[in-house]
Amino acid sequence: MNTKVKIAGVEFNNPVMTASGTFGSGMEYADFVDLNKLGAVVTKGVANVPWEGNPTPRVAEVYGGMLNAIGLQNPGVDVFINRDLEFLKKYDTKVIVNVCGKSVEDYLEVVERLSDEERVDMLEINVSCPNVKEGAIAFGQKKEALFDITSRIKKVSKKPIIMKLSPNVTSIAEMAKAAEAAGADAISLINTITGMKIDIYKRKFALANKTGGLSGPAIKPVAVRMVYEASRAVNIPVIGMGGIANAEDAIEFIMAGATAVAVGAMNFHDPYLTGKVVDGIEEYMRNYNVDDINSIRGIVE
Amino acid sequence: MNTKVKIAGVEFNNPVMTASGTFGSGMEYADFVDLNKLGAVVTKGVANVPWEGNPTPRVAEVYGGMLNAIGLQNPGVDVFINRDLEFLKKYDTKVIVNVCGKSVEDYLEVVERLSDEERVDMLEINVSCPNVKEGAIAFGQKKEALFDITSRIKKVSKKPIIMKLSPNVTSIAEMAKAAEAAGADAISLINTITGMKIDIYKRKFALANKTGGLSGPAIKPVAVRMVYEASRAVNIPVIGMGGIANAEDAIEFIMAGATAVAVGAMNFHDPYLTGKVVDGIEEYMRNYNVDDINSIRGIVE
Amino acid sequence: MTNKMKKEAKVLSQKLLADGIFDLWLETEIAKDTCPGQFVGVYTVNKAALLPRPISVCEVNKEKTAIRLVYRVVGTGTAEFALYQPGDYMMILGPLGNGFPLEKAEGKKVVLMGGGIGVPPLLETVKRLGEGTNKKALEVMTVMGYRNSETFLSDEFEKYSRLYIASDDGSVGTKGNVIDALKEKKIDCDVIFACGPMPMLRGIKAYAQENGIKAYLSLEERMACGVGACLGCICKTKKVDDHSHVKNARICTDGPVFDADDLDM
Amino acid sequence: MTNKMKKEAKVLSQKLLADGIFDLWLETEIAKDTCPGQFVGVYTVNKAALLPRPISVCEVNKEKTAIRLVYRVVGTGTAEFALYQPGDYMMILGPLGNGFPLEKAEGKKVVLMGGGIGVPPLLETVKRLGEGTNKKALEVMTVMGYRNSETFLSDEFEKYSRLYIASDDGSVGTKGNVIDALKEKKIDCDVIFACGPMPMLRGIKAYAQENGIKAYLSLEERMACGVGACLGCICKTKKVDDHSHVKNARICTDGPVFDADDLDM
Ligand SMILES: Cc1cc2nc3c(=O)[nH]c(=O)nc-3n(C[C@H](O)[C@H](O)[C@H](O)COP(=O)(O)OP(=O)(O)OC[C@H]3O[C@@H](n4cnc5c(N)ncnc54)[C@H](O)[C@@H]3O)c2cc1C
Ligand SMILES: Cc1cc2nc3c(=O)[nH]c(=O)nc-3n(C[C@H](O)[C@H](O)[C@H](O)COP(=O)(O)OP(=O)(O)OC[C@H]3O[C@@H](n4cnc5c(N)ncnc54)[C@H](O)[C@@H]3O)c2cc1C
Ligand SMILES: Cc1cc2nc3c(=O)[nH]c(=O)nc-3n(C[C@H](O)[C@H](O)[C@H](O)COP(=O)(O)O)c2cc1C
Ligand SMILES: Cc1cc2nc3c(=O)[nH]c(=O)nc-3n(C[C@H](O)[C@H](O)[C@H](O)COP(=O)(O)O)c2cc1C
Ligand code: FES
Ligand code: FES
Repeated sequence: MNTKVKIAGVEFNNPVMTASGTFGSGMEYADFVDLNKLGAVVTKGVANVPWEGNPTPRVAEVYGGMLNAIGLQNPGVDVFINRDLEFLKKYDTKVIVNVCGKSVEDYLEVVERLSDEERVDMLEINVSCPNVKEGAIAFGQKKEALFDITSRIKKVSKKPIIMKLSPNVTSIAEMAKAAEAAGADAISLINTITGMKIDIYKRKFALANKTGGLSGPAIKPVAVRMVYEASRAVNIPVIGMGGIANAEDAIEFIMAGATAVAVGAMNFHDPYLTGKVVDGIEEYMRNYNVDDINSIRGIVE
Repeated sequence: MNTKVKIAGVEFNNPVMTASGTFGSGMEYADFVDLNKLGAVVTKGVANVPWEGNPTPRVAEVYGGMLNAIGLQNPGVDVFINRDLEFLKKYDTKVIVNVCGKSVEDYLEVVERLSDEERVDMLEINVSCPNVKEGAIAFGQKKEALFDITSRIKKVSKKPIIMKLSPNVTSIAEMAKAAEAAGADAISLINTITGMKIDIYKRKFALANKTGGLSGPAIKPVAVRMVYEASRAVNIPVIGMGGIANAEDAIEFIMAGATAVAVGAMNFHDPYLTGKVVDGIEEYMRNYNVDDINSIRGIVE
Repeated sequence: MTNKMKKEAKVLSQKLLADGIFDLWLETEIAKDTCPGQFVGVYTVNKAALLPRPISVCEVNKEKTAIRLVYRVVGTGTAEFALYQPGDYMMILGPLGNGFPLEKAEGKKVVLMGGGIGVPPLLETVKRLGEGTNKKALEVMTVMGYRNSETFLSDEFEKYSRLYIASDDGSVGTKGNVIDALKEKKIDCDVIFACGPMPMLRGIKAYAQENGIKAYLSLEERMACGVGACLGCICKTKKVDDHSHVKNARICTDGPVFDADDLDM
Repeated sequence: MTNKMKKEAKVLSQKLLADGIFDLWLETEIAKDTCPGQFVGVYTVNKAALLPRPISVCEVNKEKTAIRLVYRVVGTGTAEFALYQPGDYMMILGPLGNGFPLEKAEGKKVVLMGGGIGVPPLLETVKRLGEGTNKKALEVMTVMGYRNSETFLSDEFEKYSRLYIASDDGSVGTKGNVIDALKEKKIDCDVIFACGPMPMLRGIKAYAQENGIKAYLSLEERMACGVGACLGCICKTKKVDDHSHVKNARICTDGPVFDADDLDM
């Protein structure tokens, strides 16, 4: 039975990754899951300098999911390299570093700094965070801007690049094509869908930032549809995510066309979840005679 | 205590309506709810001629909601006038007729046919159904197309026009502005978000149409955010919907900026729901000393 | 038109009837108006699953204002239902649909054919046909098809009718499906009432046509509202339907039971 | 670092302690590692609500490997918890957070101050401070603030400490809040451990600063993960934090208890 998948020349032991921002750098979940069991750890977004993030409340629960407006708080690339990457050296799982920025230059700086780090296998470029005012999401909502930033990053990066797409667009296929045309090695989707919650008793927004990103099982049908559309629009691999709560959900994304999948908000519901998804995929393969996980990618009729 | 709201000169006894396509023409729910209690009955989409709709399966359950790809099956405007409008004459609730079409001409034909019907108070133009191939949603996803169809409909319609917007767009504010600029009397949102479900055991799409529209509590945070953004972008009234499951949800939409609200998929969970939402809004107003429902519209801070 | 309602129903009893098949009695006002072949929508407590599950009424007890549901555990909803204990409450919507046209069997030789989980709705039907009403059939036979020797409910059918059994593995009765049994036993009849999987219903329709028999078939489809509003559960008909005038009847309201001649299967 | 786990816990008992306030004992392995001032994440069965609810550990019983939670019903989650009966199981995640720094009270006069639903986490704290450990405080006093005469848990605090009470409506003890009581009773102390609403904590911080007292405050914020990964639950600190180096400490892991001097409130 083969669960290995390959993206841009990097081989992953299995298709199960962590969704950026929901798993720290793995440290906080190492109490619960053997990180070596995962296909990859995808880290929280890291910028060129530390980011403070948004005021609290930053999270709110909604039906079948949650809203977050963390605002990409992070310690900056220096601390990240010295502490988080160092920590990850204890494991031999693949490492994908999620990169954020406010300007193209910010992104380029982080990409360059990480280009020579051996522990980094790939970079995931977050151009789709709905929770920071300074432009980031604009790169992910206009195909020209996405093309531009992708090609500029590709020029400087020595690591393969995954462009993380926003679902807050009219046509995900067009965005996927723009990323591919600009040289992206892979795309990942979906980031959160912009949402809002109002406390009708306090007459206030539930989040200090007013809007936040919706994630969790509530968004899964939208995510599966977008993974399906994107994977049919491009020839580069797609990493699928959005509401994965069990192995069945992960397989649904793979059948929709994803080469790998990421578990996000549901880690908060069940800190053991990533490991269970790995096991559950193997169980499905055994029970339904799937010899190679790559053989069921996109097979839905 | 005043629960009356006004849209384009039409006065509704309360802000609670039915979401098109989830309540038939009221007939099927008259067993459960006194239609006179509702602010308005919004009918299933009606076209110039009968439409067959899509093959089955047309509906699928998903986490906190459902997917539908009915494909706007309807008996056409003649039967609609003779049977459904006739039925609604027994009630004195307001009537909003939802209109669908495959070409601008289709829409215009229905609008003209309904223009002289006394029982019709307003028309809601569905340019946002994701489940019919022939263009309809294109009108709702490009602002130029939306402007064009809206202004052409406005030219022939003797009834006030509500443009029903699609959430499957990058900027809902731009779409709302295009509708307003073209003369729409009001806008309603959101229609369903395009989604997909795959049965991993059968390796088949859960819906024959592959994709379907996501509705139910799962989409509420997206709907509230869009109602907030749209109502701040335009000066015409907004009718809010998407996942309303109780009176609190309805009030959340009103505080986000909606003048009226519509109950959709959750009618299937609780056929008495529309009536309960009417009662619940009144109870909230009594308990929190709200004298006029119009006074809490958009008051969130 | 029956008086539909959504109401709490009290679990009177629940037991395992066969492998994965449960037998549930519910006390509910809905029992008052329920006809054989009708169904109810059963709601879960699980808030991830919001749509009612259509389950046929297997038996009605008017004195106890109770209905009996016999269902197979296949997914989230039915798995939850199986946990309910006497004294618990469940939300149900009903009665839904039209039911079998008992009057068509009056004075006729009628065969009830059920396959798998299509067996239960025929139990109340056979009871009513056998009862001393003015709609009494001339002769009532039943042909029930099972996967194997777990012939749930067959003992009860035997009380009200001449019973024939078919089983996929041949462990009981005719090896094969209900049509094989019909042929093998050379069962002669004027009218068929049937419920079961689509291939079986198609077979019955063909057999009935060839042999000049009237057949009434109970269909299944994915449902959302259960009350005719959403247009989710349609089946193709030969003539234009009353509702949308497009040859699409709604299984939840125009059906689930249809005259086979009217269906475009 | 404590050994965090998510496990089923068995309800040993549950009773109503005061209006809307419940007292729940759970048998759980988590009890083995739990320190006073730590909390657990309690999961609902309701699938619409997926995040764990942070609830402080009120008391630990090592022999029974059990923890006690005292909580107020305020929303969906807590309303569900109130329904659990002895023998039922609940999913909990823990132990979470740092707990009160008992060593800081060693040989000192310490006052524990709790307001409203901030009272419970101080019970295990007062017990440990009073116990014959080498961390024994010189003197242990408690000041508890309530809305009215429903002074839940006060009898238990009385067993382990000199107890002062404040109530909003003046029906018991000092009329006003815990700081009013502290002033009125001229309570002299070196260290304060406090838990309660933000305005109360701000007041304590100011009072402590003015009077040269060390204060340790237990904070609340909306949480998602509870384990330090999501960065949802931060509070502003004076110095750069260890994790993100931006003066944002994570309440769920760096706290919930902080040295008041480190906080930028
Ligand atoms: C008119 C009618 C009468 C029925 N009577 C019976 C009966 O008496 N006994 C019995 O065991 N089963 C009966 N069924 C099938 C029963 O409705 C499904 O087995 C049940 O809905 C499965 O629910 P679930 O949550 O366990 O499965 P899941 O797969 O988790 O359900 C997911 C969704 O799909 C729907 N669904 C799944 N399977 C079916 C199906 N076969 N037909 C329609 N909807 C389905 C569910 O209602 C739900 O909305 C009947 C179906 C219909 C349409
Ligand atoms: C460290 C910590 C310890 C706590 N200890 C206790 C305790 O011992 N006893 C007690 O009664 N309460 C305690 N609380 C508050 C308790 O977490 C909330 O009352 C509870 O989460 C409400 O859940 P609900 O589902 O009933 O409310 P809902 O309003 O339905 O909850 C919706 C969401 O908001 C969150 N939420 C709501 N209120 C709060 C709040 N005040 N703080 C944090 N999250 C909140 C919920 O966790 C949930 O995610 C503590 C909070 C924190 C942060
Ligand atoms: C608390 C939180 C923080 C997140 N932070 C990031 C981030 O730093 N970078 C990023 O690209 N995506 C971030 N995301 C988005 C997730 O990686 C993922 O795309 C999204 O949540 C959908 O998956 P899910 O439904 O499984 O959570 C974050 C999501 C959550 C819930
Ligand atoms: C079964 C079904 C049929 C629908 N048919 C229509 C329609 O004919 N015209 C239309 O404008 N919207 C239609 N809608 C969209 C709803 O009116 C509503 O915009 C959407 O479902 C979101 O609201 P909800 O989450 O409360 O259902 C339909 C929705 C459902 C679930
Ligand atoms: S289920 Fe809605 S029309 Fe039949
Ligand atoms: S709740 Fe996630 S970091 Fe504290």
